[in-house]
Amino acid sequence: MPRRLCRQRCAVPVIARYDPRMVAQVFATPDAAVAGIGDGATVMVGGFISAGSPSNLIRALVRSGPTGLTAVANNIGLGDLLDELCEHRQLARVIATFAIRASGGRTSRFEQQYRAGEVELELVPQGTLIERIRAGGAGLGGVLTRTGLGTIVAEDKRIIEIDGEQWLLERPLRADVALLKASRADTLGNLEYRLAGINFNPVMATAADLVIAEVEEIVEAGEITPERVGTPAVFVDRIVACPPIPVRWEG
Amino acid sequence: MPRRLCRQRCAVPVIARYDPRMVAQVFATPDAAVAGIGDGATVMVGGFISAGSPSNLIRALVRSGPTGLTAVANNIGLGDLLDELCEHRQLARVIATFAIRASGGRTSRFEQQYRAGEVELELVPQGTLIERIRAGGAGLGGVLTRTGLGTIVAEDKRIIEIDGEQWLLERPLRADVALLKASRADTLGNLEYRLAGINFNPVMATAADLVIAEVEEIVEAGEITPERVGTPAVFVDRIVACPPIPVRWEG
Amino acid sequence: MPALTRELIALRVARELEPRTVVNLGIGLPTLVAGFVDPADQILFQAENGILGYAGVSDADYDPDLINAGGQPVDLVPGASFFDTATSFAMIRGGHVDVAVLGGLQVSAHGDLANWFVPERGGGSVGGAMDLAVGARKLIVAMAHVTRDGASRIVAECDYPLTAARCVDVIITDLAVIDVSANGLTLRETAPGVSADEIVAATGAPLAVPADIPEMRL
Amino acid sequence: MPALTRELIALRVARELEPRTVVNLGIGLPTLVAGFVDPADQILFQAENGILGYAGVSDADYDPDLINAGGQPVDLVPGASFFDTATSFAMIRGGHVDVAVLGGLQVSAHGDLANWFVPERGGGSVGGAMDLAVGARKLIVAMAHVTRDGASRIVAECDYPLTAARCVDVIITDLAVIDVSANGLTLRETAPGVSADEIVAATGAPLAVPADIPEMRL
Repeated sequence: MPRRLCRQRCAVPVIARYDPRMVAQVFATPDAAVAGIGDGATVMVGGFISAGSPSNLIRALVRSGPTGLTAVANNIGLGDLLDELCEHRQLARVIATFAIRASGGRTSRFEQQYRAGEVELELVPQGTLIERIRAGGAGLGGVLTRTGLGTIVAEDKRIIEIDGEQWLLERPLRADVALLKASRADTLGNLEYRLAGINFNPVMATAADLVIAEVEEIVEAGEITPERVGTPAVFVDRIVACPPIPVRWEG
Repeated sequence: MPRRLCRQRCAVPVIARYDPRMVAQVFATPDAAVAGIGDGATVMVGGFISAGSPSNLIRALVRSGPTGLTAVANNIGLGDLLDELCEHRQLARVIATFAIRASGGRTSRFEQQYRAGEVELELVPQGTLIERIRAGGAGLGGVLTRTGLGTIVAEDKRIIEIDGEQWLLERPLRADVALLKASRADTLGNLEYRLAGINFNPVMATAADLVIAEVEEIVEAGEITPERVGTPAVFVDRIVACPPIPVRWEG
Repeated sequence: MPALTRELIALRVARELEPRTVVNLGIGLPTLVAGFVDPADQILFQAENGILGYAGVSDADYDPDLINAGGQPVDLVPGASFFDTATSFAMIRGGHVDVAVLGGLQVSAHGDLANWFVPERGGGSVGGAMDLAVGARKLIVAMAHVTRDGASRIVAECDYPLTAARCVDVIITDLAVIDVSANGLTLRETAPGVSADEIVAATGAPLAVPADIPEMRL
Repeated sequence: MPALTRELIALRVARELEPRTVVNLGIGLPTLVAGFVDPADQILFQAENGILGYAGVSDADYDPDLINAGGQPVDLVPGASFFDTATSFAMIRGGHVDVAVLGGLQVSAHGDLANWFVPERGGGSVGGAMDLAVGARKLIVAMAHVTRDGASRIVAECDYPLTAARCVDVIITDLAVIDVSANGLTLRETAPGVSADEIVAATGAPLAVPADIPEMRL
């Protein structure tokens, strides 16, 4: 019987053949780990400014060169590696919470391309962005929030009235691929996060058809304390160990 | 300016004066920790069968004697301490996922009182119960799920159609009080869970006006690894250390 | 008519599971399945109460914090993890569990499942069944083919309250393995010593019977 | 007219915070507030990116995984915790943060806030501001009273795009502390050396001025 639910696919399937495996595949390099991400893919990118940002995977995606990408991420801007995807104009659309500096001064490549009309931007309040992704990963039909009511965020969106109160209906978000960063992985694909490196990573892990994580170290199954697993192995498809690239954000 | 959001109060306020404090108050006994829970209160009870069940707090609530209570819990049944609240008919209503054994045999006091029409029961699918509580704690207006569509669970509930797909609207749940169990607390009120004792506890911690946790040990602030905090201190009002009461469930 | 024991039904269900998948086992008969899988297959069992990677019911000292969703003590495999109920049902409802094995009271010709409410008893418990039926990528129902009174549990339309509509993929009973598709029910295997005719007679819904139905491998 | 420095505005905001509360500080001026609270007050600072209990901007070696929501390295207090963004905004949206301190571009007489989109620049970033404005139990806006061009940031109606309507409780500027209620704006304190008349003149919305307005304690 064809499942009515199951993974809701994106409009553009970009991974030719996705073999669902409980045991994550270990890749030798970030470049090998991002292989197969094609033109037009929707790519979620974990991290919050410098914390928990999959910098090696982003650079590998820059090198591998797909275009027409939609990026879903907390931030894209000055000193943010995601901005490097603008160097060769790989982005067609960005869904983010921080993208344009409120103050003037130097501008990111993303901002320049946005102002030139070369890339679209959907600004989403942070709490709404994470709930939309969570809904996409948890099989929920949407999010009912007060955030954004009475603002331009609510334009063209449905308002649901419940017992006389108004709620903004925000739609689930899913992606073809999620690029994540964790501190450690085990060979099954369990991920352990460190400090404020958690942020968007665990929820994005639930909402993409292909989940790729860069970590600082891969250990044997059983070496991560079971209660310290931040993303259970079922959500993770590919892992690669590489030294993190430290980044200092310039807003 | 009076906040439009903030904590949505229950219809029956039962804690005469709730003093919001970031630093949890430490109580010497479970009986002292549950003081002030009055008749007609809605009480969420963490735990899943024997795991993470606040048995000492439940027994203290039995001893303190308020009646007309609404209990929100995963399970109530044979060998389940929550059933002891039925001994003196303290429960008016139960919202749960397991309450009546599908097979015959011995019946719990709860089941006897339910069949005698002395207590109401709202059976809620487990995934819907946790999302309703999460919505109550996270300031969301409801849950849109496929679970229960086309079943008696959907009776008298609103169906929201989004892009031709139907979703069942389930309403947020909050309580006056939550009784929780964790492994350790620190003096600020941070909670650390152990093994499968996590379950409903962290989400219930977000959705009650007064949150009371029993733990096996209270340690100094800073002794719980920051990434191992399962419930941040902001959610916890009262803590008490006491030896756990082991319970074997009989379904 | 020789019918499989509960253990043999569980064994046959275990044979249906593919290596390296995530599987949720319902309370009752399905729980027995964990005892029949080959550890080399690296199947990870998920429990609604917040475990990925338990290894079947435990003989160890009873730890109240280490149980499956049926309240039974369990062992863990290396790489097991614990999480809260919200994450557990995000996993289930979001389509991340490959297979759920649930018990059944009735399954209809359309794959509707009724397994949580017994009208004769006037009650039941829903637990995680509705979420599993809606969210698991494949749903296997393991049950006795007929009731103690001899009525078929496989019916044209369920008269018990539903768990979910059109959710069942495979029915494994003490008599047969039956596939469910949009076109209805198709017999795939017979229990040893049971004929296709006997199965058709014990089934309360139209059952397609292809030529050369193999006997179950047990 | 003598106006407070950014640091002194932050100091006055810090004086507004009650002991043992949970406070979120927005990017920019509000971040400075962490440097002016008394550690004995046990105020816990929450950051949208998933920290409860940071202690202000850090002098330590830069750890990319230990930053606040503005990207600045921070120190921790004993008992700090980390959590994911979903939990962080459950905390914010669910009314568990006692006070949010946000910067502002405009605040209206009704307590509407505009602080994320600069029409002249044709853009902005929303971050967590909308959720904080809707979810925090008390909202303090800390900003310069007038723009560089001398226009009041306190207006009858905002003409910048809103962050949220009717959300501001207190406005703290380089000139004054102003309370916002359903009845409008009321002057509570003046900056040292600034007269109530000067504040009324610099305010683009009706401002009630009770008798005997005290000067700020700094």
